[in-house]
Amino acid sequence: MPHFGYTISTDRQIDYDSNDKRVAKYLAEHEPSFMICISCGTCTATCSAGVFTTFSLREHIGNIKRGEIRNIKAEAEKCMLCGKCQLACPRGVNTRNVILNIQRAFEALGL
Amino acid sequence: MGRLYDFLNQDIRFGEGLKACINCGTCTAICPAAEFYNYDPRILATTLQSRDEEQIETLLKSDFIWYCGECMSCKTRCPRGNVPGLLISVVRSLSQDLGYFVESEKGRQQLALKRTIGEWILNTGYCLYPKEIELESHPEQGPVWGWITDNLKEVLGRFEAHYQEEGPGIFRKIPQDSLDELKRIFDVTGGTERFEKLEEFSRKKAEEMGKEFSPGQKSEYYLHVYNFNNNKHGKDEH
Amino acid sequence: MNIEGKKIIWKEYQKEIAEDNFFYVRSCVRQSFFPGSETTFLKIMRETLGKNISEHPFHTTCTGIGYHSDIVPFETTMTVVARQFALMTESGYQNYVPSCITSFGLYLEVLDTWHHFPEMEKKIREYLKKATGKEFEKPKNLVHASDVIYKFRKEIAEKGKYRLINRFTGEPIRVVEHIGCHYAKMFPSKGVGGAEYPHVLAGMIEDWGGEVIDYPERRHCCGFGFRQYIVKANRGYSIACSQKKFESMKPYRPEAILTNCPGCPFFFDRWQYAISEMEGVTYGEDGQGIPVLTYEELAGLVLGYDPWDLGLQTHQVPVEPLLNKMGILYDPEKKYLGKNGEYLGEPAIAENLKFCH
Amino acid sequence: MSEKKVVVIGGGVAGLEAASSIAAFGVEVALIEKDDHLGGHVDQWDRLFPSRRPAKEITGYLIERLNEKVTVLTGTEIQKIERFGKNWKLTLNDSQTLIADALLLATGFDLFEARKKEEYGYGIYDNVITSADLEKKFSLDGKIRNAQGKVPERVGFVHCVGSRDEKVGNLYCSRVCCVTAVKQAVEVSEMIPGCEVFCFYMDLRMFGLDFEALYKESQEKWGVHFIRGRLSEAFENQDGSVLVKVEDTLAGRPLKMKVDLLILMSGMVTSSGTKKLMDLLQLETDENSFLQPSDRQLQANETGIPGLFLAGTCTSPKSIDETIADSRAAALRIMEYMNSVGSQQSAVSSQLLKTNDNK
Repeated sequence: MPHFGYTISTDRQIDYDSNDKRVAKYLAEHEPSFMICISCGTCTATCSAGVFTTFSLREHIGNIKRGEIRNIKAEAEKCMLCGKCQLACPRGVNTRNVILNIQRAFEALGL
Repeated sequence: MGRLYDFLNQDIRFGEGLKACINCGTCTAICPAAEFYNYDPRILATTLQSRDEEQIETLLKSDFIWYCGECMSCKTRCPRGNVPGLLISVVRSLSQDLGYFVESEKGRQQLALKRTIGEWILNTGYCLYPKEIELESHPEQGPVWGWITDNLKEVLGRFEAHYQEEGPGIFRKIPQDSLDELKRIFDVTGGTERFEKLEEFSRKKAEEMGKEFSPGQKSEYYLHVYNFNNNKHGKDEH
Repeated sequence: MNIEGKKIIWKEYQKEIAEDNFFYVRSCVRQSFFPGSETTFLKIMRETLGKNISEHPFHTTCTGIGYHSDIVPFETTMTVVARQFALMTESGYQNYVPSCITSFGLYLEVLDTWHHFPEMEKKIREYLKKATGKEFEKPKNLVHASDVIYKFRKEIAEKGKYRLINRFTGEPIRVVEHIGCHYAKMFPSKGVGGAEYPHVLAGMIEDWGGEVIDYPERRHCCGFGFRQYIVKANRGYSIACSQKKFESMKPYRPEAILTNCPGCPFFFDRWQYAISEMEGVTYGEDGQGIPVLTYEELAGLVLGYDPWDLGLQTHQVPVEPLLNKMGILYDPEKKYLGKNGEYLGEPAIAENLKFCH
Repeated sequence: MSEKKVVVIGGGVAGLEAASSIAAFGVEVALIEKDDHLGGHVDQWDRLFPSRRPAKEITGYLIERLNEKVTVLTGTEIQKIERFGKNWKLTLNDSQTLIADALLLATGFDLFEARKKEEYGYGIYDNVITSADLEKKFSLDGKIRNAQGKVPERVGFVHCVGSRDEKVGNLYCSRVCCVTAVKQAVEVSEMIPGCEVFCFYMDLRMFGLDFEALYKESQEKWGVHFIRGRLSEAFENQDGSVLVKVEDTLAGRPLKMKVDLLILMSGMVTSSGTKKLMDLLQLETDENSFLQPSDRQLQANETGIPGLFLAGTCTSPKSIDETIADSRAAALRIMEYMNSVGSQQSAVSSQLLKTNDNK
């Protein structure tokens, strides 16, 4: 076989059909306010951890809903559970409990 | 209003390509480059629309602007009549004029394009020439291509080609007068200047990178820009 | 899928295609990789359809690949295009027919630019005059060569010897079509059938007896992307795009791929080989590839031309399975002969892409 | 006063409300409708946002309110409109003529022809339908099946089809589609337990008082998903399901998914009836092809032509409550107009409206 000097690129599309939506399902059951997020970004704007790290609750909630959970477990650990986001959220999402349940979901699902 | 934005705006294609972007993502959803590269034509439009000099300068020096394949699928679909594919052409032109292209891996490849397509245009009158497409640099061409190039005149001859001969037909020799006309067109319209800039900025960059630089397709710098991929352009790397 | 819905759209996107007297312009990629196609086009035009079509020995590239690789400035490209128009004008023609889709799209873009910015047209006229002393008229009719074959597809069918019918089963042969991106994506009204459901190739397949297969990634680019193929470091992108299309069309079991763009048939042909080498995956029947044809090659087959005069031996993916199904008689002994009938030896057979006579 | 006549053209919500409001002043009204039934688009709808009350409650109420002063002419088209002194003379399709002191255009909207968004494949792909098609399924038996007879497991709603889109020449927002999509998403979720429902939107325009609450309910109670991105294209899979491509703009990545049914939220465009009257009366349109009132804030029902008034969605997309308010305002303006010209009636204005007794 000849050596081609390059490899076939991998698709970076979100493939919703084949993604793992179990964490999203777990969260919808255990902290239903997870579902009422409107992705406004208020949480991320006020986030203490986000100032120093890549943590963005808005992004992570969206990614979990799409089944893009590759980095989520490590990301959730960056949250300091200070609760500022919960005060700021216009929809009253129980953000602290969302984070705690992300961690529990990964444990419960053995991911 | 900032300097880079003004430069971009001088290109008549800029106004054609950017009316007002609403960040709907239609372009990105259909973009072949966005599927495989960390590329997003929506972000391109929105960055240019910001008129933020710092952001635009970063953009002009980035790999980001070199991912697009100019298929123009975005033009068909944008609900605001924007054309990110056309904007790419404008920002690439400016990046080359200012020498920013050498600051990114994908940008540095412009030298390879100039040394292949660009020189073939002026030397042969065509963008491609079969004897230049070697199996070593094009392994995907496969054994049949090897057979063709080994027997080029005989194979092409079957199709009424006038390979390197006068008169009409496939791969005829284009008269020197015509090639001279092409060269003069390049001279008066900025084509030659573009080529010179690509060479000059690349030479400086090669020096900076400590890579040997000489004409043709064999120098260390040329082979580097033609072959090197840091594999940080797509899904698994970011 | 409701074909009637497509027919409504096809009716809305018809364009004027000249009847006769064409000025023909060659393609850099096609003459390199499908040299028989352009020859066949001229032969069909002159011998089968009795048309007057002229080729000027002084014409050159339009610089399209250079322009879309962004090494050639727009004004340079426009002036080279203007020179091509000048050759047409000098020859007394008005109907301009490029062989290349990138050129076709570029000519449309240049004319559109001049339409919106008349001062730019004036500037380009001055540049051309200064560089070459030439002047030009804009084409009265600008169409792609596949448009011309589309226009005369029924005549070709009438004069044809073969049809896209499987002679073993009597069933229509299943063909997927792939349209070059720059054919209609930039200017949908300039493509037969528009940008979303182009009819230019589908119409040929239908009228020549085959069945058009539509599949989810039909509209996706082949992945050429100019710099994305030309520079070796980028080819992983280029091949991935074609692979996406192969994977999408595979369940529909296509028996041929028909194209009208220079790059696309080349990539579909070569990437099938490269994927078979890299991953051991093939997309045709029984480990074979899917034969990839240009519209001239298919027209030539329908008209009963010798497959080796059409250049089908220059394909990496063997086309014999299709020839056999269509019942086309061919001499395998003549496949690898040179122009004077001398035997040129045979290329090595690809390891994973099954070959069949 | 009682000899004054008004002709209202259009028997949808706007025309019905205006006719009854004018008739309540004791003025004779002829209500002309080209179709053979009253109620317009709303009468074809199953339930209305945000309360999900039956649409027939609205049209039924409005029709009931028409009193004996209103003569209803359904199945009637207008051939010609002429000035007749200060009045209007209308020639109808059965050659009869009407004389009116004032004319109100309430010619409504047409739904955007979804097939014009070619990349979504309406009319080509079996499982791509419009919001109006879905509403008909609701009205029929409430059993939602796709073209293959399958109960959908995943349904997508595409917002802004034919709205906010220069490609189809419509620059404006059609106002009602966002909340209609959310309403229909809730209904689908209710009818098909376990069905995943997605809304693909650019901006969610939940402007009405209770709309945000409905949006929240759709997320909280029904788990409806919202993806911020305009659908780029749809394609039919071998099994008839629809592959959609969109950018999840909040994630900054392209996304693809399969849906069993794709619903296109067709927006509002100027109706063919309005266009016909534009021709007959040589009226001006705005850049969006809607009828142009004298002033969109201060004279939203006036045209600058004495005795010619506008109401409802012929001037811009409107919800039902906005349409009703607009029609009442138009009725008031018409009454003011007729009072102001009351003392100097032309000879013909006292002629009775000629009506067809059989109708």
